[in-house]
Parts: sequence; structure tokens; C-alpha cells
Amino acid sequence: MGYFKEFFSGIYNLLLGLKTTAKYLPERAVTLQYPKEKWPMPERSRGIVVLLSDPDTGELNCTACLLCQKACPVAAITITQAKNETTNKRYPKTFEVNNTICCFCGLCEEACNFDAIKLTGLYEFATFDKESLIFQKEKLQELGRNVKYEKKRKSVAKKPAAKSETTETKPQSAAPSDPPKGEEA
Amino acid sequence: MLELTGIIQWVGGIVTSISNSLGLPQIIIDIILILLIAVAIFAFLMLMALYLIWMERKVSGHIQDRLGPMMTGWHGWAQTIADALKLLQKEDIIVANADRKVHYWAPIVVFTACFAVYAVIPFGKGMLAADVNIGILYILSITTFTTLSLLMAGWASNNKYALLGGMRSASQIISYEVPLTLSILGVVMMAGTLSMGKFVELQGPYIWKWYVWPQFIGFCIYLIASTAELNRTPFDLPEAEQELVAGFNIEYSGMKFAMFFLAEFLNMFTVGAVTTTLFLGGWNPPLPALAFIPSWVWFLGKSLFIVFVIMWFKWTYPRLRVDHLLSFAWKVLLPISFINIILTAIGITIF
Amino acid sequence: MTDVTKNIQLSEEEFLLNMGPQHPSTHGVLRLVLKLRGEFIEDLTPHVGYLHRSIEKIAENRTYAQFMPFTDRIDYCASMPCNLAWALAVEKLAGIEVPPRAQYLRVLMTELNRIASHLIYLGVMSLDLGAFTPFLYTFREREWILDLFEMTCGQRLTYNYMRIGGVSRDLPPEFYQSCKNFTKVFLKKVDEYEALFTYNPIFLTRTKDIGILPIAVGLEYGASGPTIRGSGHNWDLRKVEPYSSYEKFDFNVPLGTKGDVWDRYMVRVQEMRESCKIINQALDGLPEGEIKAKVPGVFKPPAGEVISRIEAPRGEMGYYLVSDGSTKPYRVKIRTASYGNLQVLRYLSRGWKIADLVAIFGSLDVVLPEVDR
Amino acid sequence: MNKEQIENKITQKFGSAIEIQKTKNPEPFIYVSIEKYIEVCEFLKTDPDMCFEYLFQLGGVHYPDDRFEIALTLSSHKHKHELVLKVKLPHDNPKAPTATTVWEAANWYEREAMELFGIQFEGHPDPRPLLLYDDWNYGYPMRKGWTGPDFIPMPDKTKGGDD
Repeated sequence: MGYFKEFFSGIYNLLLGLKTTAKYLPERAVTLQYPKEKWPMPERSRGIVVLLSDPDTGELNCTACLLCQKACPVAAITITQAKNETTNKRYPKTFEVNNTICCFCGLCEEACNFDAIKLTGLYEFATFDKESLIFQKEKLQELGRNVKYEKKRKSVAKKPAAKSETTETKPQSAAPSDPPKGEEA
Repeated sequence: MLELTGIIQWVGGIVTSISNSLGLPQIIIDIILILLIAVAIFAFLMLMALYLIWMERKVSGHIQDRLGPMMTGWHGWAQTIADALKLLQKEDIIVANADRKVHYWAPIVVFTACFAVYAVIPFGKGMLAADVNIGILYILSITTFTTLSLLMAGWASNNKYALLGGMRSASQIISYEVPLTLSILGVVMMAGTLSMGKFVELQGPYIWKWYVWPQFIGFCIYLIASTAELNRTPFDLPEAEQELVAGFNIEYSGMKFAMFFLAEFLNMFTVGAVTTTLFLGGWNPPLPALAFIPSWVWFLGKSLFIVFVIMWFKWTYPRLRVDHLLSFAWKVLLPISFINIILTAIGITIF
Repeated sequence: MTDVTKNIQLSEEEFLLNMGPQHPSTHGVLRLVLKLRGEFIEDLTPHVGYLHRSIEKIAENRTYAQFMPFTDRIDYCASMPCNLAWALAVEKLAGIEVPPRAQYLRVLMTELNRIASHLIYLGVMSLDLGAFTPFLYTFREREWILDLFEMTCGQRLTYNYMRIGGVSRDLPPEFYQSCKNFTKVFLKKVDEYEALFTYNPIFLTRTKDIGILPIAVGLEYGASGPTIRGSGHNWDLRKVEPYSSYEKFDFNVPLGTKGDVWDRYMVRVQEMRESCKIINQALDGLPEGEIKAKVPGVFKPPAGEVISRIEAPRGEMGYYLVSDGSTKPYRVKIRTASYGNLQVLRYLSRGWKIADLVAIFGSLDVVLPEVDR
Repeated sequence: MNKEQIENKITQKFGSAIEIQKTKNPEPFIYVSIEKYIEVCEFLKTDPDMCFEYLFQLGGVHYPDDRFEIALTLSSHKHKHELVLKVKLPHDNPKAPTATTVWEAANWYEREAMELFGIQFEGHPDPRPLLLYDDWNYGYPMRKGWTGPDFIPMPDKTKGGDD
């Protein structure tokens, strides 16, 4: 009797499998036809690194404080500091991101107190030579020109380390000329 | 009106009249006609194989919630042609210490064998290349050549995976040949003939005269055993991608690999065609009222449905292990097919 | 007529088969040298190290926070537990109290990742057994989880989500609903996988009574996780020594009975259901508050040595961390689950066929970067 | 058994061979002299009160002044306690008896320590290299201060180039 029970349960389960696969046959595909269709990248998506500019003045937010450079675990960022003689403000003379070794961890973005550097959802940067993957300041600024970003809260003294990354951050009028606070020199 | 019989006779008539006017002897005319038929079938089969590969991709894609090839043409219809062109350009690699002659002949044997089967397949009304009176026996013996070629490929490749695959294929195909033949025996007993054309005639014109109803067990056994003969999942042990990488054809590249690949799909269509002829009424429509659809459409539709079912199996089931595979053949399929034969014999005697 | 067979010496000889490093069923780059007699495996030697990236050496040259992205790369199928174990080790060393919300978020993410990892197991196991379709079904559901991760931390594979003292970001507003939907739909999908597998006669013949692992042998070789739970050994670090507030969650530890391939499969399938339960509880009981404890910018933990152990999807994973009081760890020894589980393979596969070896190896769910590190 | 009980029991049994390392972390860290190493291991595994049947990990550590130690993390699934056992190795030629006779799991861990730290495990059944490639002859990479052909030290990025 056991033999027949096994036999028929086997047939039943085989048919169950066929039913499962047949169920999906007429269904719409879940895949995307990649070059034609593209997935909308989420807000927090960590793609290529860009430098953000102030939307009003069009200048870089970066003050060359080197925090991102220190935070980078693979040493992909290289900054040369310089000082503007007239306004007495520091700015990055060169800002180089080596995308061949960048691991897109986002630690630089977290380290930055000035909304200067951000990882964006851009990802299509395949090239045939490694040289063109080392982005200079101008390219990074160009890429970050239209990137929308939420201003981080500037009161670093109140919360020294916690990056209060709440989703509904009120847009604050934080001028980029604010003096750097809470920065370990 | 859409029947191709008229066209075939018309072409045949033209060839005959031209040859007669040239004063060629009868034997030459026959040879020309046979060659023409062979070329026509060959062209059809090549198209069929390309289409089947595309169909497999589409079926698997849709079963797996994706679309399959989409880039080349409408829903990627030209994908297989592109692949074939790529394979044609590839270098033909023969590994060192391989048995070069056997390595060379193996794909040719399998391809020739699967092509030769179509001499006796009735594609439609009046579309049978050679109505030999032992048609089904011919098919059974010709398809066995596959074993030989797989064994040749496995042996000649000088590769351990290929050798294991070849050995597996030999034991597997020889084992499954037995229930396969016995399952056909039921139909043969009912029909009292071995001719493929007769089978079709006997199953017309109503759906309830098809042999699939009295011979349902035989039909199931035939489908299972022929899936095993085809080396397709769940019986694809000679290839067994996860164990033997690609089994017997691991060392084949370029056009030789393509020949194995095409032969696999052609064999699949062969199984569909034979199943249609034996069990599903061949080119007969289910009811005489549906005869306005040409017979070859019915034939192709039924065959492709069987092919689809085999594909459906492939994309649903895991693979058997080699000892289970053989014990399944000898311990399950063989007794059931004997029972089927006995039941058929009793049935024939009573009715 | 003379007997021709008399003059032919029929002899058997073992033959060596080199399986891998590039082989479809070695899950990455593992090389197995098999000693075969026919199709039977007489002996087997695993060769690992093709993915050795010396993460332990890298750790000695990075600060504690900088090492977090590297822990993602230890086990790419389940990065969150690797992150978590590292965070736990450093927090234990420095005595940092993690806020309850962060603890819940960690549990939530780890359990989601456990499901994702088990889905890979299920898919790859089915692929090993020759069924292609379930692989894509499981990856379809895994994509959903990865979308949830991407929504939260921005990456699909290398999450880098945990921080020393908490997590990097809070949940986005749309996460709750999407995750709830996922758990609801996912339970139905698990039934579907089971319809394709659990009592499928072909699957049963391939997995039942194959590769039986006795508990004592498993412990001796250092097997852990579902591999040893499949044998019926009730040992789950989430229950035994709860970390990250696992003691507040209500879940069962599924156990097998015999320890064969099928039991290990069944344990994982049921673990996915249990993880769903935990995820629902974590979502509903998510406490308000901070997501990260206060950690100084230049982080210098005291000198000392700690062990952190967690229950990763593949078993026990942990770090042995030696600190000399500087900003960089002095020595990090990474203990991964696959390391122990792979060592059992030799014991399990002797006497079985090549096809069984594939099934057994698939059931151990070894991820090679975890072994090589 | 809690930390103190384990420590007391081992100290009673082996006396001078045992040295308790006082740390604030809950696990007992115990140093054992190299002569008694295997004996202690066997005791830990077989004693019904200890029952450390599970070797969690075994790893070498290179301390300053070229001092090598191996650290074993043991856990008992029966009594649900754990222990870190450490062995100080001889200075000039780090060498230890193999623990594979006690736990099979030690096999690969010891092979790894052998090739990465240069610690010799005497009597190891299979002392081939495990992780590094076959013709590796650049020394023992996990030792402090090791440099090899492919070793790129982390560049010092704490200062930016000033203009």
C-alpha cells in the first residue's frame, strides 16, 4: 500500500510543481529591459561621488577641511587645500576622486559637515580606460550641479557625532560661509 | 486551399516534365525528386531548430518571470540566427590527445541521425517522404544513433567530465529504449501496422479515435521515456551542468557544438512529431468540421505542444541521480508498460 | 571457441577529477580534487584561497570605523550580520550602550538579510539539483529585500549600514508599508517554493538520507548554524546568548531530525518563516529615540581583547579583536560560519556520488569569500 | 559554570601551568603554558563540567617584541559557557603542538596560522598552505611590519597638500 501511496503522492507533487510554473507563464515579467528602461534610484542610493554647489552662488560648498579624505577607508579622495586671499576662506584647489578604488561606502558623505560631498544614484560611468575614472574637481562639480540635497543640521556642537539623518529635515538657511564647527583639525 | 499537397505535386510535375524533355532516364529523375524533398525537409528543419531554440528561451523566460531575448528584432526573434552566426565564426578547437577522427564524426553522426528520421514523418496530408511499411521501427532504430554519437563525443574528447557524461548517456539511453519501445507496442497492437502513414489514417477523423485515450498509460510512458532519450531535464544526466559542467559536449566549440545543440532541439521536435503521429492523430483535425485549417498546421501545432510540454518539464523539475534514473526505468516504467501491453491485448481480444 | 575475456585483465583504477576552481556548482571558486571510483567519491581534498583578500591584514591598517565597509565583503550574501558582529565587537570593547531603536533596526536588517541569504541558498541549491526556475523565483523575492535595503542604506549588496554605537540612518517613511507587504507576500511565496520542492519526488530522492551529519561529528568539525541544526542540535546564539535585544522577540528555532540534505533544506525554509515573524515584531515594536550612541570622532577604545559572536545566516560568525588602545585594531581574527561548514564536506561526501556531492555541498550553503576572507 | 568557577577548576587541576588574564570582559581569558597545552585542551573537552566540545576559532596573534600567541575560543554547547585559551609560544621559533588531535576543526585554523604567521604546529596531519597561492615565498604576511611585493600601505591622508 505504501508503494502506491508514494506513487500517487509523487504524481500529485509533480503536477503541483507544473502548476506553479504554469501560473507564472502568462504573468508580466518582473525584469526591466535595462538600456531602454531604467530603475528609479532611491534618494539614498550610493552611486558615484559628486561635489555639491550652492544653488544661489554656484560655488562649491567644500571648505577643504579634509574630513572626507580622512574618513575614506580606501584613500580614494585627494584634496589640495588653498585659501582665498580676499575672503579668507579655504577652498579645495584640487579635489580628486579615484573611482577605480572608491568602494561607495558613503563614509565621506557622513563625515562632511558642509553638504559638500554626496553619493548620488548615478552609476553609468563605464569606460575603456582607467584614467577617465579619476574625476577632478571640475567634473565632480559638473556632476553635482543639479543634484538636490537636504541641508544637514549645522548645529554640530549639539550633536557631535550623531548624523541626524531624519527624513523630514526642515530646510534650514545655512549659509556656506558659516565657520566650521566641531572639526577635529 | 492552404494544403501544400498541390504545390508538392505541381513542383514534382514540373521537375518530371523538364527532365522528360531533356530525356533523362527515370532513375535520375527519381534521384532529383528525392534530393528536392530532402532539401525541402532540411530547410524546414533548420528553420524549425532555430525557431525551437527561440521558443525554449521564450518559454523559460516567461516561466521565470522574465522576457528572454528582446533585443534582436520583435521579441528577439533573430537571436538564434545571431547566435548561429557567432558560432560559425568561432574557432574549432580540438583538445590535445583527443581522438581527432571520432571527435570530428560525433556531431555529424548525431545530426545525420536526427535528420534521417524525418523521411518517414507524415507532415500533412500527402506530405510523407517515404511511406515505408516499417516506419516506426525505422525511427526507433535510427534514434538510437544518438547514444553512439554521445558516447563517441564523450570518449574522443579526452576529458574526464566528457567521459562520465558519455558513459552516463550510454547506460541511460539504452535503459530507456526498452520502456519506450514497449509503450509504442500498445499502439502497434491496436493499429496492426508499423507504417507511419497508416497510424494517421486509422486515427481520423474524430478526436475520440486518437490512440491517446485507450493508450493513455502508453502515452505517458512514451513522453517520459522520450524525455530521457532526449537528455533533457529531469533526465539530462549526460550534460548535467552542475555536476559534469557540460558532459559529453564540454570540449566542443563553434559549429560542432552548434550541431549538437541543433540536434538536441531537432530530436525534441522528432519526439513531438512521433508522439503526434502515434497518439494524437497525426495531421488529423480533432473534428472533420475543423478541416478547413490545413493538415500541416494541425501537425505542427500538436508537435509544438508536445515540445512545449517537454520544455515545461525542463523548467520545473530538478535532475534525477543516475542510479535513481536507471531504477526508475527498470522498476517503474518497465512493469507499467508490461501491464499496459497486457491490458491492450485483453482489450483487443474483447472488443 | 576460446573464451576471449580470459586474456583481458579487467582492472579498476581510481581516477582523479579536478572540480573547480571554475565549476558551476562550487559556488564561487572552490577547487575540489576528487578521488573517484566510477562515480563514487573515495576521497576529496578542498583547496581554498582563490578569493583571499587578506581582510584581517587590512583591518590592522584601518580605523575601527573605516573597517566597516570591509566587513561587507566578508560574506557578500549576508553583509548585515558581518557588519553587526563587527559593531558588537567594538562596542563590547569600548563599553558602548546602543540605543534601543538602533538595536531593533539591527535586528530588522539582520533578519531581512537572513531571508535574502536563505533565498540565495534555496535558489542555488535548486540550481545545483538541476532546477533552474526556482533560482529566479527566489531572486525575484530577494530583489524586493535588496530594494528595501537600498531604500534604507543606499546599497544593494555592500550595505555598510551598521555603525559603532548604532546604525547609519533611520528608516525612510515608505519602508514600513513596503516591508509589511513583503512579509505578507513572502509567506505565500515560501509555500510556492515548497510546492516546487519539499515533496517533489525527484527532490526527495536527491536529498533524503543523503549526506547525514551526526551532531557529534558536526561539532567536532566546527559546523554551525542550519548545518548543525538540521541534525537536530538545538543551538542558536539568538536564543542562547541573545545579542542586540533578540531576547525581546518571540520566535522558534527550527530543527531537523536526521541531518540529511533535506533536513538542512527544511530548517532553512522554516527559518525564513521565523525571520518573517521577527521582522513583523521588530516593525511593530520599533521604539522611538536615537539611532546612534555618542561616539567620539576620533575613536580610541581601551586596550583589551574581545570575542563577539552572532548567529549569521550560515552559522556562528564572530570577531576576535585585540586592541592596543590606538585608533586602529591591533589584530582582527574573523571567524566565519562557512569555514567550519566547509571542513565537514570531506566527511560528508565520502562514499557518495558526484551528483550527491553537489547536493551536499549546496546544502552546506558555503560562501567562498567567507572562507578565504 | 560561570567565569570564576571555570577559572578555579582549571587552576586547581593544572596549577602553575595556568595563568588567568584579568580583563573586564566577561569571557575568561586563560593562559596556559605550552607544555601543558594539549593536556589542558583534552581536559577541557572531555571533563563533564567543562565539555568544551566546540572550537569556535583558533588564531595567531603577533604581539610587540616578536611575541607570538595563539588564541583558541572554545564554547560548550552543553553548559553554554565559553572560554578563551591562550598559549604563549617560544620567542625565536614559534612552535606549538597541534590541537587537531582534540578538535578536528583546528585543522584549517592551524594551517592558516602556519602560513600567515609562521607558527609551526607539530604533528599536524596536513601541513600544506591553505589560503596563499602555491609559490608564495614572501614570508608570513600577517606578521607586523611585513612588506611584500604587492603590499601597498594605507597612504597617510590626514594632511592635504597645502598650496
